[in-house]
Parts: sequence; structure tokens; C-alpha cells
Amino acid sequence: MIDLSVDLPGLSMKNPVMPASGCFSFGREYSEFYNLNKLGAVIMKAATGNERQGNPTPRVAETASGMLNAIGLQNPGVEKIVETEVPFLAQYAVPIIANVAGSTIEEYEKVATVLNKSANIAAIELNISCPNVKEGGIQFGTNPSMAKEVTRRVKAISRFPVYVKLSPNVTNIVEMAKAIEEAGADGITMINTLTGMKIDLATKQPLIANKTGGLSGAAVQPIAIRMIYEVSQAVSLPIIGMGGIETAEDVLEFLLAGADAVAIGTANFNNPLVCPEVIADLPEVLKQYGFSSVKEAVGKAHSV
Amino acid sequence: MIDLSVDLPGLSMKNPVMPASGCFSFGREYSEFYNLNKLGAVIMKAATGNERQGNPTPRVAETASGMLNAIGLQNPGVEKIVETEVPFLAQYAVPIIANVAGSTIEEYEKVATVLNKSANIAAIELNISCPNVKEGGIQFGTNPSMAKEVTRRVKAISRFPVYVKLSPNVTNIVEMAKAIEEAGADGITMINTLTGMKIDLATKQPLIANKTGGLSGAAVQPIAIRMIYEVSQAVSLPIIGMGGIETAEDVLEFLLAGADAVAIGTANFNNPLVCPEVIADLPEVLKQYGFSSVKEAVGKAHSV
Amino acid sequence: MKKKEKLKLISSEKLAKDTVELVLRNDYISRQAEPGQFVHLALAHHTLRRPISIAETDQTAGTVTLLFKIVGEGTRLLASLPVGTEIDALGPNGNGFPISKLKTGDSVLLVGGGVGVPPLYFLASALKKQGISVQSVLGFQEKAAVFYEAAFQELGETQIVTNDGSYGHQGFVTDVIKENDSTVCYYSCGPLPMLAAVQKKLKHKQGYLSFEERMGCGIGACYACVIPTKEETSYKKICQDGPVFAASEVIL
Amino acid sequence: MKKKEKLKLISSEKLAKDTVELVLRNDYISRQAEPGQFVHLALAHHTLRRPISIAETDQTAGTVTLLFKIVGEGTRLLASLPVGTEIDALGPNGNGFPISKLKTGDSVLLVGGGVGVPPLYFLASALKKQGISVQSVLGFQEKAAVFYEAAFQELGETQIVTNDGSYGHQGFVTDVIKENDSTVCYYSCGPLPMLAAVQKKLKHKQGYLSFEERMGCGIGACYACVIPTKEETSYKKICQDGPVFAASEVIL
Ligand SMILES: Cc1cc2nc3c(=O)[nH]c(=O)nc-3n(C[C@H](O)[C@H](O)[C@H](O)COP(=O)(O)OP(=O)(O)OC[C@H]3O[C@@H](n4cnc5c(N)ncnc54)[C@H](O)[C@@H]3O)c2cc1C
Ligand SMILES: Cc1cc2nc3c(=O)[nH]c(=O)nc-3n(C[C@H](O)[C@H](O)[C@H](O)COP(=O)(O)OP(=O)(O)OC[C@H]3O[C@@H](n4cnc5c(N)ncnc54)[C@H](O)[C@@H]3O)c2cc1C
Ligand SMILES: Cc1cc2nc3c(=O)[nH]c(=O)nc-3n(C[C@H](O)[C@H](O)[C@H](O)COP(=O)(O)O)c2cc1C
Ligand SMILES: Cc1cc2nc3c(=O)[nH]c(=O)nc-3n(C[C@H](O)[C@H](O)[C@H](O)COP(=O)(O)O)c2cc1C
Ligand code: FES
Ligand code: FES
Repeated sequence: MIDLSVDLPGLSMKNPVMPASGCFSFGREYSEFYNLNKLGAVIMKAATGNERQGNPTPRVAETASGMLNAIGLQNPGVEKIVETEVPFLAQYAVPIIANVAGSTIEEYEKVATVLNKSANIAAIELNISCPNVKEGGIQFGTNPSMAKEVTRRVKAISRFPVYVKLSPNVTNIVEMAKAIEEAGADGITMINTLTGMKIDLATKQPLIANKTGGLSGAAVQPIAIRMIYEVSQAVSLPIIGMGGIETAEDVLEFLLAGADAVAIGTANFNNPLVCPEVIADLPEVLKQYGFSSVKEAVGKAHSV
Repeated sequence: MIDLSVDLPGLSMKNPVMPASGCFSFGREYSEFYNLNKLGAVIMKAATGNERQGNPTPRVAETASGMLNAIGLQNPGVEKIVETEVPFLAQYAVPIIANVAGSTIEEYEKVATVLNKSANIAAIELNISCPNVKEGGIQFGTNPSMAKEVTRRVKAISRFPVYVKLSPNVTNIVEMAKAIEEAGADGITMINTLTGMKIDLATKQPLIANKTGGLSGAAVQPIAIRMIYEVSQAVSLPIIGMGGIETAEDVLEFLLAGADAVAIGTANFNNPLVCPEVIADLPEVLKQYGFSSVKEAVGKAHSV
Repeated sequence: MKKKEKLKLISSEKLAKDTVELVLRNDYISRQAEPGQFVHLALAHHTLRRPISIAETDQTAGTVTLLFKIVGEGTRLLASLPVGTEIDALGPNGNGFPISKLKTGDSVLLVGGGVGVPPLYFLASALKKQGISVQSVLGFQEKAAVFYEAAFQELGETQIVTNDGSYGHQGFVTDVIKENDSTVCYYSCGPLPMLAAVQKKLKHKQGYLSFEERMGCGIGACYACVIPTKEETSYKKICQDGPVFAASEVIL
Repeated sequence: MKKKEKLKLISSEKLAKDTVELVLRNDYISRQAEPGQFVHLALAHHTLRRPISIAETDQTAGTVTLLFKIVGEGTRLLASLPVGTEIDALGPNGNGFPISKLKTGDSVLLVGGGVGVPPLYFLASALKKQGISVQSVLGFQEKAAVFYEAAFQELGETQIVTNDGSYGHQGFVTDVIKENDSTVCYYSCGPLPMLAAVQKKLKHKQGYLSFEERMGCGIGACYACVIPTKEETSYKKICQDGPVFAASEVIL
């Protein structure tokens, strides 16, 4: 009997697999394909202080073994999410992680404050891959001191464990991880998308209306694995790994690299059943490679 | 009649396509597949001060729409390259670009000095994606001041135009480009590989002996396009673009993004004839999208 | 519960220039499909699915007909699949053309452009079954691109328009349709500029437009495929709230 | 000039557990190939080619035989290709087993392990044609993995060894081969640990070993596939200088 359970700050999960933020909305659509109770956890779409319309279209483009997206954080605002979306997900026996975004530290604080009112949230994921309008649009996630500050301030307010989502668009991912660890983060989720672009030969302009978009999918998996391998050996925080996962074998590779749990994003679009299918396959794959539990496999690739 | 010619510092080329460094050795092998005179230019494998053995094997791994490599700059040393390899390539009417690597600024200087003796080199490409042993192994290419310094020092010695090859593993690619422009670089080549890792489930260890390797191939093209789009609008240096090119359509996308010429690396392995085939297809593709020359297409994606 | 279905390819035929018709077998989708809905097709080695409207169904044979234009890698691959291939599909997705309010004897106008024509054919045959008469105006780039003319003629008065005049009327569909005629409402599907022109020309008539946008999930979860609307909740999702919207509700 | 060739798949047969034999048609490669050389095969949607040794050629039929084990995505795909498929191949690549120095009447030893056996079969038949007698020791994991036994028996005395003893001798090939016998030299191909053990056991005998390494280009241009040698120029390329090296020259 293979033990898939994982216990992380605020998250006691029956298995290590959850949908990634922004690829699962608030679960309603996928709940029509399978019983969400099968999931280890759910990460909701980003919540901002007020409603956001997001970017003009096209918002997505296909690339080799991946895709670009620039949705622009479209969401009804944190109040509405707490009122109408969290209760829907709360019907399921699955920990709910709220993805928190903002364009100022104050907005992050506001979102965290509103989320505190909800009885049904297990943890929050700080999406720091957002431009800081007060700092000339530099992303919180690409500047250690800004990342540290926003983490510290949200941590001071939130009654939930805080996972910080790292951006891969940095020279030194370990420096970022250490910064948010010092700021008191309870965990790390990684990686967010890599900034990319596709040009439409017909129009001769960037295909995505926002010009640049975030690259995700199988194409980025080697970068995610490398960063998780480095970060997991440099900090003591638990890691929820993501970036290109499509199969149970991919999940095992993330575990070996040092992830304690995983999230699946892009793969949901091609296969709405990918999460339950990967969860179903995982015990056999763990067994095949000589593991009797998920915990056993975590970090096994680290040099001894 | 479509004009494919391109004129860049030190490089007057009949077409914009050249093999990328390290993917073409010194041309002997590919010269058995086609007449190298068809190429716009050739970039040689990295040259270091003395012979280098490179890394243990495995040195390559396949990834989704890409590959990882950690060859480790194996080469016979710059003296030998000038004596035995440059003369071979000099038989062809194609500009030769020498890729210069080192682990100290002094080594870069030494390589540049030796190359000055060669009558047949058209330009050098500074591979700054190397760890600086004197600076605790930080890559020259990920630190603006170190990149600036090595560029300035080599520029002071070399009698050839100096193209600096940018690493994509940075938070701010524009800052790097501006740094080497200030240091007097004559041009930019981009992008080098992204640092990645693949773990072998069977051994539970990184598949590449060096643990990490450089990610290349179609998977990275959106990142290359985005960086070239940004850099070409921020500096006035010519750009030789690369990263995942496999077809003439890909070449056009790089030109539209702001590249003046292009290099093809990984694609040579699957198709040894990819360079001449892309060169042969390019006129038709340019015509199809309304261009009568390569120069006309350069930077057309930039917002007007 | 929604399901991932397998569509078994029964026939693949080139109907016009770069235009291919596929007939596929799947009882469930054949029974469920309503005019205006689409299937979201998975293709080997492609990250994203391809949305294609349902052009016709034959519930007794349990088949679904798709008609598409080859415009890129995915449609080229679709066109090359051998008979017998099983295509992984989601669907029927989205909301179709609202027709419940129509009464027997009513007459409606269908305005189609290019590959916007197929879903209107499915609609026309459904309306015909309900005793509603249809007038169709179908626009194509050129003679070589024209398809389904005879099929539409059988269902009602049909006018063909080609941009280059190589067949039927020369010009755009909006040159042929009239502000005021006997029709109670209109249904339109085609390229965005055409939909905008139709919406403008027929602003006094109730109408419904079917839209296209690049999609991720195709089921409402990723917010890739939005379109601005007049309600203050503004953006709606084409894959879930659409692809058909009331002409009065959307901003083009 | 070297060329990219198309190998037309004529037959595909499972010979043993996860072990597949392909017969492919290509006059050029069939004529050029020498025992020990390999072809470098392109597979759809894979960045890198797959190197596979040539197991036999039939110059009159213009065919090449490959025999491989299914160990991952690429070999699984290769095993699934329908007869008639044209496979894009580079080759014959590398240098084969040196046999020019052998004299009629000489006797040589062949030591093969698993999928290292196929190239030795090509070698054995070539030697036989030259009137050189071969003694073969072939190692496999288990009975279910054994292949080509009869074919080798026809060419000379052949002993089979299985690690689990489920067939032939139990143990490793090195338990069966002798330091001193009548053979003038040996040729070996198989997993690295086996090659190392053979090299050690037969250190007083001249021998040639065929190696495997992960490859990029397969033609000598990328330096992916190197092996340390005793010369001070040290690393050599398996794809270009090898895959066969004198046992005395390489460091294992
Ligand atoms: C609801 C809906 C119904 C459709 N019905 C039909 C139909 O019945 N017949 C038909 O010929 N076409 C139809 N289309 C358009 C069709 O989806 C595209 O032509 C097709 O996806 C192009 O794929 P490709 O790989 O050949 O092109 P590529 O340009 O290579 O595709 C690259 C990416 O862009 C997307 N894309 C490109 N063009 C479009 C487009 N116009 N709309 C949406 N996504 C696009 C593709 O899905 C893919 O993700 C419909 C689109 C939508 C949204
Ligand atoms: C010169 C040479 C001759 C060979 N001859 C044979 C033969 O006759 N029969 C046979 O069964 N096998 C042979 N091999 C091994 C064969 O190339 C691999 O088993 C095959 O490439 C595995 O591909 P895959 O996609 O199934 O496995 P994966 O593990 O999915 O392949 C991933 C990547 O690793 C490479 N790779 C994995 N294992 C090996 C390996 N052992 N050697 C080289 N590359 C590897 C693949 O080429 C691919 O690039 C030979 C290898 C070499 C170098
Ligand atoms: C369409 C789309 C929307 C996304 N939206 C968000 C978001 O709102 N917040 C966030 O933190 N990450 C978002 N992401 C990033 C994913 O959560 C995930 O980090 C990334 O896509 C890598 O995982 P994958 O390769 O499995 O998709 C989004 C990704 C996609 C593809
Ligand atoms: C096997 C291999 C070896 C390489 N060696 C070098 C090198 O020696 N010097 C260098 O500057 N870049 C080297 N590169 C990087 C390429 O020149 C190129 O920048 C990169 O691969 C992106 O282009 P591509 O996607 O077309 O391969 C190497 C790449 C590969 C795949
Ligand atoms: S495609 Fe995902 S919401 Fe419409
Ligand atoms: S595989 Fe490229 S040198 Fe051998």
C-alpha cells in the first residue's frame, strides 16, 4: 500500500497533486468532469483588491511543447471570491489555497485582510510575479528586497500559512528563496511562467495583445526542475513544484528534485482529467521506482 | 529577386544564416554534407587559452522540444584552433567568427591575443556564459559589471569586431545589453542556453554528469524572441539572434523581433542540412510575407 | 458529468479550396449537439486543443459533421488524418443559437462568411424542421472557396456573395442584406469585420452573432477567450457564455 | 558527400522480450555498412536522433537489419512504426570492427551482452565469409531475452549465458570465457560493466570493444559522446572515432 499523503503548513493532503492557479478558475468547470474530492488541494485563480478586467485578446498562443498566456489577472475581486467562489469549493473535503495578487503592497495587504474573514481557506499563495506600480512596474518577484517586504507585510496580517510563488525570470533563484524565507514565508510554490513572446508572421506584430506572455508547459520543465533542485537544498521551506507536469512520472521527477507536492496547470487544458489520472497512476509509478510513499521520494536526487 | 545579403561589423554575408557555436564544431563534419560556401557565416566552437577536456558524460539529454547539454567547452586550445581549424574553414568564402571563452579575464585576453595572429578571422563572439573562477564562479554573463569589464578588456586587445553573446539566465537582459554596449561591443549574439536539469528516474540522479545543462531548441524560442524584441529596441548594436530556429519561418520571426541575422544550433543535430535548407527556403518565405529583402524585415514587429 | 469523447473519423473530403469536411461518429455528441456549439479537439504533440463548430449531425447514424479551413499546423494535421482515426474531443461546448422564441411560420435571416457558414447550415436544418423559413446570404472570398450552396438552397432562398465577384454577387454580404425585410431576426457567423458590419447594418433588427477567439481550456476555466459586453460584469467567455451572443449585448 | 537517407520499413518483428527486429530497405547503406557501424535515426517530434547498430545487411536485397530493445519513448515509437514507413537516417556512421589484419584460418572470440549482440552477428557473418572461424559467448538477462542463438550456432561454436540461469550457463559471460584459448583476438559489445569485466579478464589478448553513449549530432560535431583514452589527446568521440575502440586504448 503506497502512502500518497503529504502534510505541509496548513495543508493536510491525501495526495500531492493540485491544480495550479489560473488554470482551474475556481473549480466549477472541472467539477463537471470529476469529483474534486480526488484532489490533494486546490489553488484558486488570482484574487486582487477589486475586480479586474484583465488584458485584451488574444490572451494565449501555442508554442513548441508549451503556451504563452497574458490573461492579466481577470477576476471578480477578493470580496466576491470569498462570497461566491470559496463556498462552492468548500463543499469538497480539499484544502483551498487562495492565490493573492496586487500592484501595490497595500493591495496585497487588503486581499490578505479580506481572506482572513473566510472560514474555509487553508493557506494563501502570494503571486509576486506582478508589476509594482509604485516602483515603476518592477516585478515584486524579481527583486529580493521587494519580495521580502511584501512577504513580511502579508505574513504580519494573514492568519493563514503563506506560500510565496517564485518567478523563474531571475538571475539567482536561491537569493529570492532566501529573501522570502527570512521574511517568514511558510512555504514556496515554484515556478511561475517565463516571460516570452511569439510574433504573428501575418500581422508582423506580437501575437498576444499584451505583447509578452508567460511561457508554461512541458517546454519549461527542465528549468523548473533545476530551480527546485537548487532552492530545496538552500532553504528549509517546503516546496510545491510545478512547470510542465503531465504525467505521474513527471510528478516523481519533481519529488526527486526536492518538491514536497506538485501543481498542474497547462496540462488541464489539453486533458481536463489530467489531475485525477495522474493521482491514479502515481502509486504504480512510485512502486515501480522502489518507493512506498511520496515523502520517501522527496529530494532523493540531492547529492549525498 | 529577394536580397538576402546582410552587412554587419566585420561580416559581409550573402545571407543571414550561420551555424551556432558548439553545434558545428569547426565545420569539417558538416562539410561532408554540403558545400559550406552556402552559409552566411560560420561560428566556431568555443576556444579557451589551453586545451580543455570538458565534462564527464552523459553530456546531453533530450527534453520536450529541446535538449540539455553540458559539454564543458572541450576544445584543443586557441593556438591549435588557429593552426589547424581556421585554415580548413578559410578555404570557404564565408566569414569566420571565433567563439572566445575563459574562466578569468586574463584567459579571455590571451585567447583574443592569439586570435589576432590569424589572418582569416572576421569577428569574435565573446561567450560570457562562463563561471569566473576569481569571482567565486559567478558567470560573467549574469553580472553587468563583470560583463562590462571583460568586454572592455577584450575590445582593447582584439583587432576584430567583438560580438558579445548574452546569457538568458538574467533578471534584466536589457541591463546586460546596455552594459556591454557601453563597454564598446560591436554587436550582440543572443541567446545562449537556459540552465536546466533532467533527473533520471532509474538512477534518481541528474541525468547529465554535470548535473545542470543548458536548455536549447524550439522550447526556448519564445524566450529568445522576447529578449531580442526588448534588447533591439534598447540598444543600437546589431543582433545575431538564435534559440530554437528550425525553419525559414522561424528566421523571419527573429528578423521581425529585431535580429539582423540568425544562428542555428540544436537543429543541426536532427537535420545536418538544416542551414542550407533554411537558406534555400528563405526567399520564398520573405516574398510570401511581402518583403523583398532581409534588411526590410528587421525589427518590423516593433511598435510604431 | 462532462466527458472526454472519442470521435471516430468516418470520412474526410475536400469540399473547396483548403476546405475540408469531416464526418465523425459519436452517439453522445451527435445527440447532445445544438446549432452554434463546438467541439474542442486534441491533436498529437499540440499543447492546445482546436475548437471547431458542429456543421451538422445525423442522430440516427450517430454522426457529427465538421467543416474547416486549413489555416495552420493543427488544421493541416486534422485534414491529413486517415479514416478510422479516433480524435479526442470535448463537447458539445458553449451555447448555441437561441431559437426557442421563434414561432412556426416565422422567417429568419442567416448571414455567413467563409468558415462561419458551417454552423449556420446546422441551424438552418434545425429551423426547417421547426417550420421556420430561412433566407441565407453566404459570403466567400472567391468562387473556389464556395461550399454548401446547394444544401442551403434546399433549405430556403440563398444568395452567394464573393469578394472578387468570381461567383454570385460581387462584394460583401452587407451589400446584399437589407435593413428591412420580412425576417423577424438574424443569425450571423463569420470573420469579426463581417460581424461588425452586419451588426451595424442590422442594428434595428434582433440578431445573434457567433464569435471566434483563441482558446485555452475551451470550457470556461482559463479566461483566454473573452469578449467585452455592455453589462457591467463586462467581459464574457466565448467558450462558455458564447460562442453565440445577442448582437445588442456585445461591443465590437 | 554524406547524405540523409530514407530507410523504408519492410518488416518489424518481436524476437524476444521487448526486443524488436526491423528490416529496412536502402541500397546505399546496405552496400556501405561495415560490422560495428550504426545508423542515426530521426523520430517525429524528438529533438535528438537515436543511434542503432547495424545487425545485418543483405546487399542483393538492398536491406539493413536493426535489432533493438524497447527502453524508452523513442524505441517504443520505433517498434510501433507500420511497415512501409520511411525512416530518416544518417549512416552508416562511425568505424566498425577492424578485421583486415586477420588471416584465413584464424579463430576469433566474440563476446556479446544483450543488445550488444546484434552488431556481433553482422561481424560473425562477415568473418565467416573470409574463412575466419568464430567462437561466440552471448550473455542475456534471462531466457525470455535470448535471441539469434540458432543464427550464431550456424556460424560457429556458441555458448549462451543468462544471469538468472534460466537458460544456458548461469552467471556472466566472464564466467565462461577463458584467458587463454586458441583465438587470436576478441570483439565485444554490450553494457559498460560487461565490457570492463571482459577487458580486465582478457587483458593479455588483443581485443576490440564497442561502446554506447548519449549522442547529439552522431557525426562528430558536438562532442557529446566522448570516451577517455590513453593518448594525451585523451577524449575520443564514440560516434566518429568509435563506436569500436581497441581494448588497450580506452580507460573504463
Ligand atoms: C468557437 C469556435 C468555432 C470555430 N469553428 C470553426 C469551424 O467550424 N471551421 C473552421 O475552419 N474554423 C473554426 N474555428 C477556427 C479554428 O479554431 C482555427 O482555424 C483553428 O484553431 C486554427 O488552428 P491551426 O493550428 O490550423 O492554426 P494555427 O494558427 O497554427 O493555430 C495556433 C493556435 O491558434 C489558435 N487559433 C488560430 N486561429 C484561430 C481562430 N480563428 N479561432 C480560434 N483559435 C485560433 C489555434 O487553436 C491554436 O491554438 C472556430 C473557432 C472558434 C473559437
Ligand atoms: C553506437 C550505438 C549503437 C547502439 N546500438 C543499439 C542497438 O543495436 N540496439 C539497441 O537496442 N540499442 C542500441 N543502442 C542504444 C540505443 O541508442 C538506445 O537504447 C536508444 O537511443 C534509447 O532511446 P529511447 O528514446 O527509447 O530511450 P530514452 O531513454 O527515452 O532516450 C532519451 C535520450 O537518451 C538517449 N539514450 C538513452 N539510452 C541510450 C543508450 N544506451 N545509448 C545512447 N543513447 C541513449 C536517446 O538516444 C535519447 O536521446 C546503441 C547506442 C549507441 C550509442
Ligand atoms: C492560462 C494561465 C493562467 C495563469 N494564471 C495564473 C495566476 O492567476 N496566478 C499565478 O500565480 N499563476 C498563474 N499561472 C501560472 C501557473 O499557475 C503555473 O505556475 C505555470 O503555468 C507553470 O505550470 P504549468 O507548466 O503546469 O502550467 C497561469 C498559467 C496559465 C497557463
Ligand atoms: C551541444 C551544444 C554545445 C554548445 N556549445 C556552445 C559553445 O561552445 N559556445 C557558445 O557560445 N554556445 C554554445 N552553445 C549554445 C548555442 O550556440 C546556442 O546559443 C543555443 O544552443 C541556442 O540556439 P539553438 O536553440 O538553435 O541551439 C551550445 C549549444 C549546444 C546545444
Ligand atoms: S478558453 Fe478557457 S475560458 Fe474560454
Ligand atoms: S554525438 Fe556529437 S560528437 Fe558524437
